Amino acid sequence: MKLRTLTLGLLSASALAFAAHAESITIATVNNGDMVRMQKLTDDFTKANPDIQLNWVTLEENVLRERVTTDIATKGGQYDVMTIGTYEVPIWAKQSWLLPLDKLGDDYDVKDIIPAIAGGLSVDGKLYAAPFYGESSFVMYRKDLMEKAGLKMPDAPTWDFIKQAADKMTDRANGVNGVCLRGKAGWGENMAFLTAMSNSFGARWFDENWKPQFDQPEWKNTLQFYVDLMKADGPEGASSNGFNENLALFQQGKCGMWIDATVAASFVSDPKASKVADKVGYALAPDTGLGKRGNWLWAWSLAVPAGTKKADAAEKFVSWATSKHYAELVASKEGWANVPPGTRSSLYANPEYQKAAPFAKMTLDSINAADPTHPTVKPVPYVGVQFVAIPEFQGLGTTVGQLFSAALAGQSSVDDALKQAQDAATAAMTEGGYIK
Amino acid sequence: MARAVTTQHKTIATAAAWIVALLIFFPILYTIITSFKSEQEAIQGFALIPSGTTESYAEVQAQSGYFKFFLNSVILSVGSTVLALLIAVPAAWSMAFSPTKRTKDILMWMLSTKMMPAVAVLFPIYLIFRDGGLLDSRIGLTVMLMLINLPIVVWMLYTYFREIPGEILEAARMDGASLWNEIIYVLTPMAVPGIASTMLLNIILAWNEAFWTIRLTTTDAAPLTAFISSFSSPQGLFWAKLSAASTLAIAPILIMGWFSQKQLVRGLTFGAVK
Amino acid sequence: MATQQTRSLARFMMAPSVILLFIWMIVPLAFTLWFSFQQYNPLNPIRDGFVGFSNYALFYSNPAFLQSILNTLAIVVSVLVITVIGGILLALLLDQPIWGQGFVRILVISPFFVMPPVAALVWKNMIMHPQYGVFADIARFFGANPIDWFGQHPLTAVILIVAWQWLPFATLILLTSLQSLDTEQKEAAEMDGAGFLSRFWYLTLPHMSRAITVVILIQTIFLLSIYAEILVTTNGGPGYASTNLPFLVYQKALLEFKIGQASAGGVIAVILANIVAFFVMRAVGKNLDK
Amino acid sequence: MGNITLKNVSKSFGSTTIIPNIDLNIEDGEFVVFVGPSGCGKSTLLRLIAGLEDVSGGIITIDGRDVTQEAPAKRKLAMVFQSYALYPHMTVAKNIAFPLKMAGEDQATIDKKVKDAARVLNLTNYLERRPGQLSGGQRQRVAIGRAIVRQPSAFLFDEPLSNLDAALRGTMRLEISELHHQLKTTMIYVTHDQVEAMTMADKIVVLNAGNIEQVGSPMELYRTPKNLFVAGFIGSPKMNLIEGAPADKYGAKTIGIRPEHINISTTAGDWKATVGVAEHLGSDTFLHVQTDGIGTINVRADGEVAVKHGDTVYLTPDKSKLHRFGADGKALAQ
Repeated sequence: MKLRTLTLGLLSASALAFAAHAESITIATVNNGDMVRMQKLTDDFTKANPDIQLNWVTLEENVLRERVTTDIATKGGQYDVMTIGTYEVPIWAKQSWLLPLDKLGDDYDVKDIIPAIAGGLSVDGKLYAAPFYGESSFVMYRKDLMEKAGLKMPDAPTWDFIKQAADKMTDRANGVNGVCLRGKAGWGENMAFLTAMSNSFGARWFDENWKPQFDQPEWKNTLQFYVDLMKADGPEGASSNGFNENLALFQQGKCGMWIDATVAASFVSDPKASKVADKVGYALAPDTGLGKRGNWLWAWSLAVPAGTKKADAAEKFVSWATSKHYAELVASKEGWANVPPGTRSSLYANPEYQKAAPFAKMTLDSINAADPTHPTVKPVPYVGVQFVAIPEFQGLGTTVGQLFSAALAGQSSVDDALKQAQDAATAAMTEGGYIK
Repeated sequence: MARAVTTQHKTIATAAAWIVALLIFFPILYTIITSFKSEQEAIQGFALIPSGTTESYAEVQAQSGYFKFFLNSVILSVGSTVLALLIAVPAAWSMAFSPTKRTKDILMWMLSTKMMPAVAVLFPIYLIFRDGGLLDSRIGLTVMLMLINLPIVVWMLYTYFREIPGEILEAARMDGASLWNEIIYVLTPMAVPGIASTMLLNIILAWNEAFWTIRLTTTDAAPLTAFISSFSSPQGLFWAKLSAASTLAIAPILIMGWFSQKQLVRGLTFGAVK
Repeated sequence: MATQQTRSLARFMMAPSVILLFIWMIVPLAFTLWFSFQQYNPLNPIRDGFVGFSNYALFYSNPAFLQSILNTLAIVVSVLVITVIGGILLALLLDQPIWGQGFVRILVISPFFVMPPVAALVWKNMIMHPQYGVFADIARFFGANPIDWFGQHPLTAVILIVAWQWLPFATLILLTSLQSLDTEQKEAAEMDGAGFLSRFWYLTLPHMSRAITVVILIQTIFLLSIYAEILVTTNGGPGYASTNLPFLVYQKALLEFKIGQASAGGVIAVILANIVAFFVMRAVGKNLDK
Repeated sequence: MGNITLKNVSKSFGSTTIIPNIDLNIEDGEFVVFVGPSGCGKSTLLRLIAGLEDVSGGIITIDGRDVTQEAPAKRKLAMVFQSYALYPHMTVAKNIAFPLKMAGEDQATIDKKVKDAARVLNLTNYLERRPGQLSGGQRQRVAIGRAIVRQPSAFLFDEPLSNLDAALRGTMRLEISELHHQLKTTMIYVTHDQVEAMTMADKIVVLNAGNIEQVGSPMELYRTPKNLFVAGFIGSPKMNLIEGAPADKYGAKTIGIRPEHINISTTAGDWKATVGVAEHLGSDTFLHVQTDGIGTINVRADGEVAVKHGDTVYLTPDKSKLHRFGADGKALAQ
């Protein structure tokens, strides 16, 4: 009996393989809501391109990054389309690991892509990845709690105001934490937030000679402020909270404020998932008056690896998934609020979108407020707002993230964490040949 | 039991055993319960009675078709186990019935090959798989899982075979059986309980192998470990969906384990234990 | 004892296993050794070449190195202690006459079937989560503050999860061993006036010693390479609080793509594993010969 | 046909020599018993003939064919093991049929032969049972059945009765003897029990420490043991072996006299003695008597003899049945 089932299974599996006489491309993507939605809408693409079949590999962010990086670095050739971020694109493009996207089609309208995003995805003026959705970060807050605290959120708050508001909103007896921030270690988790935050405190990762700057007072101010704020007004177990955990907390009404990705806005304002959908307000990420705000810039983008044998089909797909047509498709099926945000200026000019997405303007302003080429108050030798676009950053960022996460958890002091971060960064830069 | 047991004693023992067993089982039970909750319910706090909605399952199925992953899990775990048995039975036969001074050392060496951390050899293996065109192929992964579990299979079979009196094999030899016939008609049927439990244990181990199966597959050969990896931290509230995906990932092996529990337990004694 | 013919046949039949495992061991090991002396970072392919022992030096000077070794040992030893002692107690309990023994056994064995990432996900999100976890619910019910397991006691949390996964294995092996203890022996000891504790100590425990060594041997092999549970739950943190050697190698290999250093770490891990194996196998080998 | 010869056969494991150098000829149709104390190498010798062990040197021939290098299966021998070695997962019928199946016989032939064997061995009603459901004697018969269906050129028995109780052993002994008469096939039988050897054998091979001490018919061995070892081993109760003054009288280092060859008298005789334990069996009485200057002597007396513990008796050996042994342990001429 078992054998028969198995044989049947094998047969049907091989039948599947035979059915794939058409060209099939493999797309690696992250398991975020927007990408999952894209998967559901692929009929639209396959109908228009019956000779192309799509294979999806959906993985969580860390595993995905690990898989595609291994694959592209060893030229494994497993994927025809990869979902990567603004961090990878410039590095990989420089290695000639990506194909420039120059056949996106006549009606694609490359100029429509928001300049800050396009800039982050281009090297030497050539676009190497098409943005699927883009994001910055901003403050999401509970209007009702803010009112109860007797405060009014300005459009562009300072960190001091955030602290003051958080103190007043915190009501742990009722499960309300003044502020929820990322604490989970990882260069894309707490370090994305902390690096962006440090920019507004005037800190930087490296000086012009690639010397790490964690021994400078700006970093001390940043980290101390963060740890104190979270200790006083943050949720339980904050050192394991990443984007997802904080989103859940905020949706449950357990956060007064949450500073995180602008894409979160569509989740917190979705009445199906959020208890506080009608009470959310938005503001730009805070600053300290030094000229930089603590917001980042990120775009999940689709790129075609140089090793693919199906470049044309792959690029066709990339073009479809990041087109205006796709935005309209999502709008018609799921409503304008669910259109992947942050990539095209035209979307923000669309009155229907503005109506459906009250956070539209603030999102666009936040994106425009980030400048990957001049991210910090003082000059730096690198690009990237919440990251440093060098290959070593993934490892270093995560190591530093671990240290800062330990400081947040109270396992080590702020000074120790910074000292160890300085050592780790110096070691990494020396090893990488940046410091001679 | 030679003596009558007092009902009181039995009642107390029963109660204690059930409480402990339920505590141990609780995380699994709660996962199954949660999978039948809506996301809102799932996050509401402790509740043992779900509303019974299957929306999470529908969503999981819609996002990543379950069957293909399931099928790959079955093929990989069963395939690698059968392959391992084919190679291990002769080896275990040799060790058990024609042992030398070095047999023990060879066994221990075999087991020690399992101590190499997989991550340390990922790159070499990845490069070999790439050059051999084995990435995302069921065959490559089957061989891989076979190699990973081979030491355990050899060892378990060895301990079972050692329990079988050598005279019976000699009798078969006297009866004119070739080596092949000896293994097929005499040794294997006599070792059925041991082979069955070896098989079960290794199917479980292969089913649950989550390093190589994720890293060496993309779509065609991806088993349930890859399936669960696409649900492990998505955006938003995800407890119910995660529970549904988890339940789907472990259910087949759990059910198989329950049904074959007796065989498995009998086999887990490794012969040597008695 | 056998004829020359069967002996040579035996060599021949062992060959596939031995050769396959030898290749499976030596090829990756050779690669790893070679890489460990190379500067190889696929993300930065320009800087390649022989670098002597500097990968080892770098791996060694990593502030997480020493702690990762201690954590590795802590995980192995703690889980072994929990599962062996817990397994003995559970086995003693399940050996009693009880109603529904079969079903109880099914419940107890179940965690063993759960794949490590799922086990870790379930424990992380639904049991130990400081906001939504069942532990937190219980703590709040008693008016206590929920424990932030992964922030405050990361290594303990990992150990608990891993122990939960392996307890069924230990329990079942020990239970079977317990059930094979001769009833007459027990009764004789009872007649001799031995109480429960002394019967356990002088009769049951020695009888189970072989089963215990089997549990230790098998579990050590798997516990030395624990990694998925850490990746899913704590990511090795906070700090390096729950980083073990395989996880540190993982970080080097798949996060930083410093293949040279990761290989050096792998070689160190192999050496460590062999040291542990040496002691375990010595003990086990002796016990298995009995 | 089943003529088996061993020429210069030796066997050693590593540096331990089990069997030094043995020459032996076994005629077709003979019932040969290898007897000797445990560890004397008799089982090893049997396994060498079977082909389950390699010889270290020498040649084994069966019907003139050199089989020294042949696999067991090719030697056309059948073996019955001490533990019976039945296949526990097969029914009795399948067990018996196994060698035929291995020989590639067709099913009809197999069925017929199995039935015949079962009838001969009284197993017809048990054909569908598993070995585990049978008594010791039945298992033994199945093992024999498995051996006879192949019509081998010789049967090898490795202590086949040692796991049975005394009564059953007696019955099985008869059955095997009966079988030998029916089949007239060569049988080689290993045992440590000299009673089995005496009752069953055409020819007994007495082994000691790997050496053949003596080969001969039971009565030959009984009457004319070649040396002290055979003298002491064959016969029950054991022969009395006496050294010292009484032996000197006969010009020997040691003299041997069987218990049944001693006259007992309450009045006069060669040796004065005191009765120790007297075992009254009805048909016979076994007396253990303390003899002055000689030690304990076993005497087999009439069943009705009226002596009791502590009585003084006089013993006289039957001179014609007296065995004399030299300093080297070898028998001296009568």
